[in-house]
Amino acid sequence: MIFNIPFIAVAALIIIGLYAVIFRKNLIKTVIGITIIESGVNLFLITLGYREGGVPPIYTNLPEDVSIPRGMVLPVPQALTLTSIVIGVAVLALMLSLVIHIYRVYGTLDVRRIRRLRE
Amino acid sequence: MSEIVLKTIVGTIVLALFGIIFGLLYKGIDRKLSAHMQARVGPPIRQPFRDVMKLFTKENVIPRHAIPWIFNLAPLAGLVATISILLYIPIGGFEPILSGSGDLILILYLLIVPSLAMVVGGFASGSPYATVGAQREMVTMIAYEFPLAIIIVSIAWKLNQLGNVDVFALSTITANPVWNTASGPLGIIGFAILLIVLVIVTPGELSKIPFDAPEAETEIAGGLLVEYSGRNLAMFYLTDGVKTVIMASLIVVLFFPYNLSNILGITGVYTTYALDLIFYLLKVFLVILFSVTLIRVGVARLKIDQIVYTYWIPLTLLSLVGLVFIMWDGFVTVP
Amino acid sequence: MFSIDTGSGFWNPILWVLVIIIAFLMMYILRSLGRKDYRKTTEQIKPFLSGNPELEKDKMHVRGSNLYWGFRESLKGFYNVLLKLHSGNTSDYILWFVVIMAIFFIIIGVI
Amino acid sequence: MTSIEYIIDHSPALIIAIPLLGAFLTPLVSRLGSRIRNVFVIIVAMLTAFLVFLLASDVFSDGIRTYIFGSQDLTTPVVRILFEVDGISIFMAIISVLLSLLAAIYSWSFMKKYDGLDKYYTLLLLMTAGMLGMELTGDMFNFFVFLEITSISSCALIAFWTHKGEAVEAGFKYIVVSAVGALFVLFAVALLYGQYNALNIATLANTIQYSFLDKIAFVLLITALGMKAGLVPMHMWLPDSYSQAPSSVTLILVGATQASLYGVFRMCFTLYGGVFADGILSSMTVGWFIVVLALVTILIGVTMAIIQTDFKRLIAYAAVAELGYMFLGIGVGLTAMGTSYGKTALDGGVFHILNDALDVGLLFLVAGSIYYATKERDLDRMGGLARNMRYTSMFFIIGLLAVAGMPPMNGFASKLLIYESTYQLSPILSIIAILSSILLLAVFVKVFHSVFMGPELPRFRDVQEVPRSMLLAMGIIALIIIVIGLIPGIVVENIVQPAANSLVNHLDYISHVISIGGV
Repeated sequence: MIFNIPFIAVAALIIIGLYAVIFRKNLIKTVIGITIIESGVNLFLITLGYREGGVPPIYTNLPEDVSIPRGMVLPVPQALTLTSIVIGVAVLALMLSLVIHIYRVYGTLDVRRIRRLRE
Repeated sequence: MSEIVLKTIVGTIVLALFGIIFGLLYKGIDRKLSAHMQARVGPPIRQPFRDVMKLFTKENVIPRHAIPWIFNLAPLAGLVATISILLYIPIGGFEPILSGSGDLILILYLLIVPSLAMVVGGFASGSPYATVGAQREMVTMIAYEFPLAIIIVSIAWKLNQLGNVDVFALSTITANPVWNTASGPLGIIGFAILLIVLVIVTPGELSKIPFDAPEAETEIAGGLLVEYSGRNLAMFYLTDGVKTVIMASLIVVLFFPYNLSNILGITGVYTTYALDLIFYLLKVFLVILFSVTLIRVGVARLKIDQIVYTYWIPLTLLSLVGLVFIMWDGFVTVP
Repeated sequence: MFSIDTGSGFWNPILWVLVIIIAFLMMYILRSLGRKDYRKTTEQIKPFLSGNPELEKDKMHVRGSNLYWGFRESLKGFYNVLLKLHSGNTSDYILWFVVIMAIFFIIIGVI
Repeated sequence: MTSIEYIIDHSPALIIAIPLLGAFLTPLVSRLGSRIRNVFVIIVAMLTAFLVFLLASDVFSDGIRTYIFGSQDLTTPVVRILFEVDGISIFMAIISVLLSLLAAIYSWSFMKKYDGLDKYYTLLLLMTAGMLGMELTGDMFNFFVFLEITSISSCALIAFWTHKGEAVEAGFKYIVVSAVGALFVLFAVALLYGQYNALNIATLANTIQYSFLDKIAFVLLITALGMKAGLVPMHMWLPDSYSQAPSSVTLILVGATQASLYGVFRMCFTLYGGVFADGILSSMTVGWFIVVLALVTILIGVTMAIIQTDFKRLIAYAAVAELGYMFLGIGVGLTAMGTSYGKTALDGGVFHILNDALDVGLLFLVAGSIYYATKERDLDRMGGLARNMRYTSMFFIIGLLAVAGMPPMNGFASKLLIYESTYQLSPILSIIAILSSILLLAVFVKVFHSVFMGPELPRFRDVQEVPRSMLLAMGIIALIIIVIGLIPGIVVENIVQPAANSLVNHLDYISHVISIGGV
């Protein structure tokens, strides 16, 4: 059970994020929602990378009894998470800058009023 | 390769003349008959030929707001596209010249071109009347295309279900008359429904009463043809005649592809071809009589939204019922 | 080689273009038998308006949104629903995404 | 090894590297002057296009080609990225690179009056690199990365005219939609990685079990990529962003949307191809689901298009309808897997990708030209432009006929393949497809009237024909449209069928990786 907690957290984060995107009216909250979804996905990735009793993939301070590379944890999920975080930051920055521009032109952040484009 | 090219060239010339002459002839007969039905004397049968001759001697006015190159090109393009359909349609006992290079879907699309040419020509004349007429023509086109597509696809589906290949090719359809493909009364009823719908689609395709809202002389003064005169109008006039022949031939091909020579068991090349051609012309005449003349005389013009309604709701539902019958028929018998 | 064959039909554009060229030439010759000229200075080049006075040019042009009135009129109910669905609200876009995802998952999960 | 073979060997890497490098060199080059920068961007795009064509000729003659980034020893676990180029990848890459090149040419005059162009061109090339990456990569996570690169750069380009509120709004909607979509793709990738310890598409396809988690991953992938490809009812971002982006950007956006569509193809036919082929998951279920959505896409696309008054928004809805035809091709291909008509439908769907990119692209460029000449996008305020803009109106007529699938344009050939195969699954599919095609014709005839016809309006008396670079871009597309329309048999045989075959024969994709020692 205890090992499932991260996965429950992942599901909870994604659902909270989706809730914020769908039901919150403020654009900033929409952005926050997307960031929460992203955290959920990142948490999922990093959880997958956890191996019980694994050894970090650093060759220089390897314990004596560990054979190479069998006992090592494959660093792929960590690498994926890092990449994903970097991309996430870029998306976040872009979204926030667009929100600033929207506020300048529309004078509001209410998602119900930012719909000149419809039909 | 060079043989088919030569055949195509000769065929185009012969069929263009055939289409124009018989188109005008049938137009004359149609006018005479409808006049008699309305207790008038009516013009002589050769009147359409005289009309064309007269139009050629009239001034070819290009109105001020028109866009000349489109205004002049549209009638020509429509007529040319219409003539090209004739090469894909079997006439009498003759195999179509381009039988292996085009099918029913192509004909369906090529039939749009003359209407499209009229629409574009109407828009290009820059007159409000013509614009109103042109957009009505376009709406009518959308409207009748729905039942028409159902009819064509149903027939192809049925033939495919029976294991034929090239089911959209007219040669396959004439080789397997639809009435023979039905395996029970359900199929026969289904095809009969489709035939009725196709007969009602025909006046829409030809912009004849009751679906002539695009031209409506009494309200928009001839609609999309209002600014046309002289030889440009003559082109449209010829297009109309050729298109009538084509639509009638299509009904003949889809539903009555029988040849008299097979039934009577006549041999001999020339007599067969002559007999089949005469029988074909008779069939075309009968189809025109029912789908153009009788409907035209019998009913009044519909409003444009009524046209859309007529085609999209009752007729589409009717043809869907026909399709369902045909499919049912197929599922019952195919083990 | 130039034609495509779908197994249910075929289409050869080259021969069709040949037909079009020949028919075009024929009809062009036929057309050129007709009278070419017209008097450009008289009133006959004015658009026909049943004798009504000609309006200024902006008003003579039928606007794009006025076209296809008959079509829209006969499908009014359909369009009212459709336009309501296109709300332009960002949240709705994501809502549709979640809805389709749920439907798809149910379909795959059940069947 | 001759030098040309050497280039072909490394071309999968170069195709990504050249636009990527070009993108970040552009700000430097633009210091030398705007003309030099424009030439530089066009040269970069042409070089990429050249490499893509070189690779295409190789792939179409010799089959799948792989390129390994990282450890060349394939027996060690995943510390590499594999590019795997097969028929459909290179087919899509041809389309993308063609659109980018044309957009670069078109931008020369179209964007001349605006500033910030060094950033504009950087993003343009970045987007090209992203699209090509999505199409060439054989790695799931890499696919996600390129998806995000494409989304970010296209979002920035959609909102390029930040002084317009609508453009920023469209950009924001686009980034929300694509961020959420991409995150779900990443989630699906993580689900797959967690189970099979692999990221390579071929490896995954070889070992996939179709467990419960695989089901979730499949749903996430198809829905997220379907949204990015504009599947109704998740299409609403598409008219917003297509209509607000500068026209040259819209042209590439068509390519970006189709790159997502390629993702749907790849997931359905390669990654889960074995699952369908073994009958673990009935391809009928998924196929019918896609078919139904495709029909809805076609119908809603055209019916919405017919009532629009904004020129570009109208084309965008028409593009939605066109996407429906492609989905119809995939759906029928999936439902009727293994039958000859299923294959024909798939051929038609794949062929239509090419045709749609050209037809809709041409119409968007025409809309851009009209905007350039008149600063107008509202159909109700235009009229009579065929007098002053004769070439543009001619290109519009070609685009109109092509998009409505009138013979002898290219659209007719691909739609014919779709009509004459889908009816065997259910007649109603062909009927709707034929009907919608006529509706598309009506849509563009309306545009034709309200933009080009009618009396000469006084305020457009001085309108000039657009500059040569824009005419050149439109002319090239129009020429390709006509050529493909006249020789559809050759195109289908040599380009489309290899692409569709590579989708159907998913085992080739897997076995090629095995044959070079992977998995």
